[in-house]
Amino acid sequence: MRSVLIGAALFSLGGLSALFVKEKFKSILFILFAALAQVCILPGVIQVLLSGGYLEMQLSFSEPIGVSFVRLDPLAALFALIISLGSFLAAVYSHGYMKMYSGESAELSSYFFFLGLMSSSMLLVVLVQNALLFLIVWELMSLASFFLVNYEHKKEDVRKASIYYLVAMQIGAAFLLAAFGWSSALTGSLDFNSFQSVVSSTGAYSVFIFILFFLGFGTKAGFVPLHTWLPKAHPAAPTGVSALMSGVMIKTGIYGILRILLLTGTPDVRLAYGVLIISIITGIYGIANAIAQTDLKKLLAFSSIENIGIIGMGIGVGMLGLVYNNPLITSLGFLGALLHTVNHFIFKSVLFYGAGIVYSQTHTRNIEKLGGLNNSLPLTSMMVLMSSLAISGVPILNGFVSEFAIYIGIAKSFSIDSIAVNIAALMGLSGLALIGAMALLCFTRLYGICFLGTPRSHVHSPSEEKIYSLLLPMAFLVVPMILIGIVPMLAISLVTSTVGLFLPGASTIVWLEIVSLMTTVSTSLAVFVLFIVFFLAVRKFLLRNKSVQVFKTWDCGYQQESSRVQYTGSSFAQPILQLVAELVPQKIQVHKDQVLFPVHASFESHAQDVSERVFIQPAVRLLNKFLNKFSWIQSGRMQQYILYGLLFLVALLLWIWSGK
Amino acid sequence: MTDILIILLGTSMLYVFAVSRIEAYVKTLAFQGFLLFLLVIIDIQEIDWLNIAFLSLETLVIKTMVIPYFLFTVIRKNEIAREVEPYITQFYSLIIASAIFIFGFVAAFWAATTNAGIKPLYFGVSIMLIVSSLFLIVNRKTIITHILCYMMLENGIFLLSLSVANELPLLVNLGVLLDLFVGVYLFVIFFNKIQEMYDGSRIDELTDLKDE
Amino acid sequence: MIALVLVLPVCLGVCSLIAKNRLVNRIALIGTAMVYVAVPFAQGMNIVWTVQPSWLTTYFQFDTIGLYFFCIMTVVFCSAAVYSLFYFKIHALSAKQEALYVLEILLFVVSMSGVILSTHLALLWVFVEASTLTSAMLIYFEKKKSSLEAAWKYVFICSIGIALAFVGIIVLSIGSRHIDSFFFRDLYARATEINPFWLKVSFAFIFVGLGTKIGVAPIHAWLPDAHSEAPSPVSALLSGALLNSALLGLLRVQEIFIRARLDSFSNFLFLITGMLSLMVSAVFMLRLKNYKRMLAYSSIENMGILFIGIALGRYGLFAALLHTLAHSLSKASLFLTSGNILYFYKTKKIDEVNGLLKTDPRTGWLWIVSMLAIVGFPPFPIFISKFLIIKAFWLNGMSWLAIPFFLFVVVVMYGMGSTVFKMAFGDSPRTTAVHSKLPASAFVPQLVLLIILCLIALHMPRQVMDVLHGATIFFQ
Amino acid sequence: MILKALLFLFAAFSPLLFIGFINKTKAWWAGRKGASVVQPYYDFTRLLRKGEVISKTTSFVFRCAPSVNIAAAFFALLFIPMPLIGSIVSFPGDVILFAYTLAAAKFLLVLAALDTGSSFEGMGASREVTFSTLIEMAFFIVLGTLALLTNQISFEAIFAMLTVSAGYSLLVKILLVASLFIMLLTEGSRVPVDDPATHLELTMIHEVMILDYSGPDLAFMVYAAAMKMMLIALLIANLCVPPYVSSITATVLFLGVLIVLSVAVGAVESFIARSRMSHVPQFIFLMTALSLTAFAVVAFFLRGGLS
Repeated sequence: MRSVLIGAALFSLGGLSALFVKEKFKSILFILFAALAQVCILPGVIQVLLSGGYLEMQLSFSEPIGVSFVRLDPLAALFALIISLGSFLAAVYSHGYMKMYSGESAELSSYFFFLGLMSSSMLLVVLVQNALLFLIVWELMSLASFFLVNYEHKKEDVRKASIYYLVAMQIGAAFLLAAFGWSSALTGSLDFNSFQSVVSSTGAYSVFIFILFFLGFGTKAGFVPLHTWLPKAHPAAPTGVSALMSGVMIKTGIYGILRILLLTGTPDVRLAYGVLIISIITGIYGIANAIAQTDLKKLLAFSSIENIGIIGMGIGVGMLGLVYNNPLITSLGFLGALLHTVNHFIFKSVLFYGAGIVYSQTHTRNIEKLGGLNNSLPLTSMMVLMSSLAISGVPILNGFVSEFAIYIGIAKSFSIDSIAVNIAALMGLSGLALIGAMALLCFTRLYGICFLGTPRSHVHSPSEEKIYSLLLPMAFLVVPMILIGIVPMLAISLVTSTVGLFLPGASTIVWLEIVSLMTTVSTSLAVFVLFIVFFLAVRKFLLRNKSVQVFKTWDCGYQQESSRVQYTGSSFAQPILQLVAELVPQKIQVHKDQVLFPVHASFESHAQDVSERVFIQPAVRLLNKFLNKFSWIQSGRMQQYILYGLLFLVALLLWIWSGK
Repeated sequence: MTDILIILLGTSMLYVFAVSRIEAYVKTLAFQGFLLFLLVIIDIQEIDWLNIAFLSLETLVIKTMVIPYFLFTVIRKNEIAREVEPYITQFYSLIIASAIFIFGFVAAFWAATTNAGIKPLYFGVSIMLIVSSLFLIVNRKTIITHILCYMMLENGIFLLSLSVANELPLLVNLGVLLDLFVGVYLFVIFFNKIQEMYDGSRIDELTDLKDE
Repeated sequence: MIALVLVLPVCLGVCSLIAKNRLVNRIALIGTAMVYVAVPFAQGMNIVWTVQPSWLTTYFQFDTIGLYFFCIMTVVFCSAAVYSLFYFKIHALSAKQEALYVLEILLFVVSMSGVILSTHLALLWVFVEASTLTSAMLIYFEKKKSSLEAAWKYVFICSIGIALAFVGIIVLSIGSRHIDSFFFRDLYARATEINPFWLKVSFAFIFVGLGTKIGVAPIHAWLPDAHSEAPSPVSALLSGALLNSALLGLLRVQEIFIRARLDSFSNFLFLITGMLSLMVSAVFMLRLKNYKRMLAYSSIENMGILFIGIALGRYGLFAALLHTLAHSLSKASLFLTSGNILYFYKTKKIDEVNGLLKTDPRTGWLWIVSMLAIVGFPPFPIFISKFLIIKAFWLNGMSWLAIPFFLFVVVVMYGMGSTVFKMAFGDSPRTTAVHSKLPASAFVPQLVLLIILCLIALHMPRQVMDVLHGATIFFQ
Repeated sequence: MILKALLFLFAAFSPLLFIGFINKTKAWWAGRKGASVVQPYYDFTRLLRKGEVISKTTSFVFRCAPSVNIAAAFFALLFIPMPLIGSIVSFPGDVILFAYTLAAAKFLLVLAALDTGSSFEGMGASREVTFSTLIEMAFFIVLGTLALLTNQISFEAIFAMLTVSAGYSLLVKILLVASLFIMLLTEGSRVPVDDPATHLELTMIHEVMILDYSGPDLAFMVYAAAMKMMLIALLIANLCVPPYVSSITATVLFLGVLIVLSVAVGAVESFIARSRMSHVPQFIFLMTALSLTAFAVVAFFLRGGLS
């Protein structure tokens, strides 16, 4: 356990030491420290994941925090694995990506300092068992990520986005503060295990406290009503950081929810339905908005919300299993959720790294201006293709495995003979199918528009072969993407002990069934690959001595060659957006000067975040209106100030007089 | 005998409401100081002559002679003559003053009934003095009037302490007097500075520090 | 010991006024700071100063909560003193002005320590009034039109308030005729015998009087003007120490109430004013144009949080005392850093200051970090005290109050955060900022304050913890 | 084992026959003699022998998409139960693998269309993907209904449990057959959704996506499309043919249903005109509605279900 803590400390030490080094060596030094941290953390984590036991240590602090346990149990180990890997890859990626910002060494040192602080605080979040220390480390994580999002603070919208992010995190932390305060007031101690009595179904306020915890962690994870910061913060951050935030940081929210679930044992049935419904809405809302985006990183941020929805669905199914104590559904649900957390980390990071490379080469994130990057960035486009296939759940790659587990979990829950469960299961099934299909649409649009076809605008893109430090992390993550896809047993063996935590009595027969199921799936996938290879060979054989001419695409004989003929991103998404118009309102701005024959005209359409318009803006307007009503207090006239005091005094005396 | 003096004190307060020339305010202030001195001398209870000597010194010398003379010189130097039209017009503020005066007597009768051992008339008139001086501060507009009303508030409080008649230790009385004197001295310094900077001692011009 | 604390600074101040040369001024200022630092340690090792007039020890005494507040004041005073050296340099004050400044600051500190030490209620009143008068000239030190108006309003409103407090003391003596003494230990011992009606009336007057000095909601209006117009070290002292000393006075009076088992009345009062101050600071935090006024409003907000803490019984009191320490130190470092910003940008307008990190990274980062400290981010103790207050909410069963509490705290956090980040970040400092290097005295005090804050948050030294517990148990 | 392989090969080569029957019925209704039923096979073999013309803007995606499509179609065929032999591969959850393999094929088909960089292919791709989103959801509701009815989630097990009985389960079967028939029309891009015989690129959906293909690639694409239609037809046939009937008559009935289906598709194409592009989503919602009613009937009335 001590080595894991040292690993966590190494990250922030690396950040600190980067302050005092010349600009060129800052990133190298940080990568060195990150690598060293990996060496300390990974053995302990892997050992806990495989063996299923837990490592524990005791830290003693001054009075208000008191004694805090630092425990690495399988749940924490799984998230620690993702966090340490993600941080290491972010460090490697930043080395190449930050060359764009070379020149301001002060900015760079603050970047690496806060990156180190964020990584180590994320690691501590999953290890700490004391409520107050957890809140401190949780807030440190939000603070460090705030400064990282605010890195390019020269731009006005980046500053606005980072402030919005900080306030959203504070509101989330407020919920957590309330929840932890309430439960530690009820139990008297700050240790997580002591909250067992309060949060489990026997506790008096267990439902309210769970809702408070869910709201607090949901803000960080990005469940629908609380997600509005995500599409603002991720695009603003430099890509290395937005990959880390999207792949890893929002998972700490999921970790929090799972930790509380671990304490509750069998949750209340209404909570199970609530989590399932919210996750379905989150998924559909996230992917619908992702389709409407034209900014590459905003699109990926919304797709993170969609994947959080899928993870939430897994958790919901697991909770249903717990409620109706059916160990198969529970294990399938949580297996799906945890596996999807790992998978999402893998393919979302690759997608963000790809977007970063595209941005570093073309200096634009608007997909309407990109196109035909396939021939200028061949390696990147291959890896982004793999990850887009994975994220929409195509069978050979890792996205399919976790969605498959959740599907089976939902299908198995049809056997529970209660109408409510059946309806919820059907909503889950059709919701997940809709999300999968829309994900297909979204990522064909992303890959098709950005990488295929002809370039839509003159975009200088020198050959990207020389930026190895950008490609290395991507390659490093594509390998497990395929491996887990073909041989799911690899990832499942890692996750078994964590899922075991959630099963009341760790029943092994359930596990055998899942293992046999997964082996048959992998064999049939192998057959699918065989079929593909067979038909490619047939094609090559058929064309071996035929003439393969290269000519221009069929264009009804229109001679003029132009790239504007191509379908753009927004036109590709237009049919589906018509169907989901209420969910994703489009703000259309048409500018035409009111002249008989207008010379200049412009059309602009932005996708609006409907939950921002429906929940956040009215609330803010109301609050401002209420607060502005009292601005007369500070009017500058001294008599008025003295009058306040006198009136207050008279009111007090009258109250005492009546109270006598 | 003491009741007459206290009633005189009350009426002096009414006089301040009626009149609007500033010299008149200073004269009433000196008059009130003298009345307080008489009250202290007549109303001797304890033997502790040191305290009594100090109190009489304080009221006679400071409140009757030093501060009023000090204020006179300041008013003459800045040639301030009349009070500006207050927020609530003269006529209505006089009605309010009389209402406060009657309230003072009601408080006196009420104090007589409770056996809290306080001299009723002292208590009633001191409340009247305090409340009416506070009302004047809130109502009037020139700064010098504010300083004078503050002094009347202090006289009211002094009268209230007499009504309780349990003696504060000498050190504390010295402290209270010191604070009073330094307070007035500071007010006058600020008054002169405001005169120079704002050329006119209207209080309602002092409103540029605000978050409207 | 107490003579050392009260008399020595006055003599040093007077002789620096007479000497009127820069070296003497500095010796006086730093010397007093040294003495003030030495006193708590001596008190800790209870070295008794032998030759001491007997009446001095009857009226002035160090008790646990007094020692706690004295330490806070000492730390803030030392940092302000060191910063004043930088203040003298940039304003190029003549020796005479310097001497006047030193005298006034020393008198101000003496009056505050008088409030902390005094064991007699009326004597406490005298020193509170003295602190108002001594700090008035300090606010007016920069001889500007706005500082004149601020000083005038400050002096007048506070004197009116303090006069009302004196009325309260007299009314208290009506209620407690038989005790016939205003020493706190007597009042505590025989608190139950005081007539409850007169006790409540007196508490109403004293609460409004001292509340004016603390700057809590309905009676706070002078605070934004006074704290924003005073020179930076003075406003640091005002916010960091003066509000605390008035608060100590109110705590000592409230203790009578707890002993008389009437504290439900006083707690309700504290709760209302606390919530009102939070609301007022939230109202104005969003519409501010001047960053020093922003700091003043944050003082009102933190005093509000303190009052809510006090209203929540024993557990809340512990949180409130921790919050006092945290607020004083971080507010002092904020005001001192605002002095630097004033030196660079020559303006108090928020819109005219941006790219502070570009102008001087040290000031920029100090400005950001101390804002994080005051708003309550983790490595700093206000986060812990906020958590304890939330816990106290539930312990007292007033959980619904947490909602408005959180709402206003988040609004204030948003207001301050966006202002500070707007000033710190951004690219081109449009004003012709002076690019000279800052001397050590411009940022070392703030650094020391922030380090102490981190130390207190993460690993509270045992002695401070004992003092804190002693302070809460003191009231037992 | 050889019988299984033989029957699988027969099923693998039958889709073009299915297309042939459809064209024959269309011609017969129109009063023409029409091409012979085996004509699609001749076209297929002709295309295999031809060379290829590939657009210069395309990348490797364009080249490997057809092979993946046809591979996916054949792979999906493994899971569908046949009368005599049941399905080649069956395990709980193969239903989902079936759906997601077809989705993978569609993914690459759409990418290939966008790869050519022509506006027609982009338009076809966007329409195809939008309609498939709606179909996917409806198809999973059908699967949900079947899973609720039989508590099984593999095709072979589901259809083995589906015994013919009057009353509600018959109603459920009819509703499911109707919704799958709508899915057949949409996936196979038949008349109400898309007209295979149109020449105006702007109105095509499926045909325009394979506009740029030629030679063996075009053959693979046509074959994959036909196979996809055949898969859904086989599902409908499985639904109609009661499993307990002895195997010989089962195969005859099975083939009869297939032929009836092709005639029905041909009839629909001859009688109904093509619906407007904006009305197609309403048509597909009809499928969702039907499957939802089926689910409601099962959930509320057949709670005991057949299991």
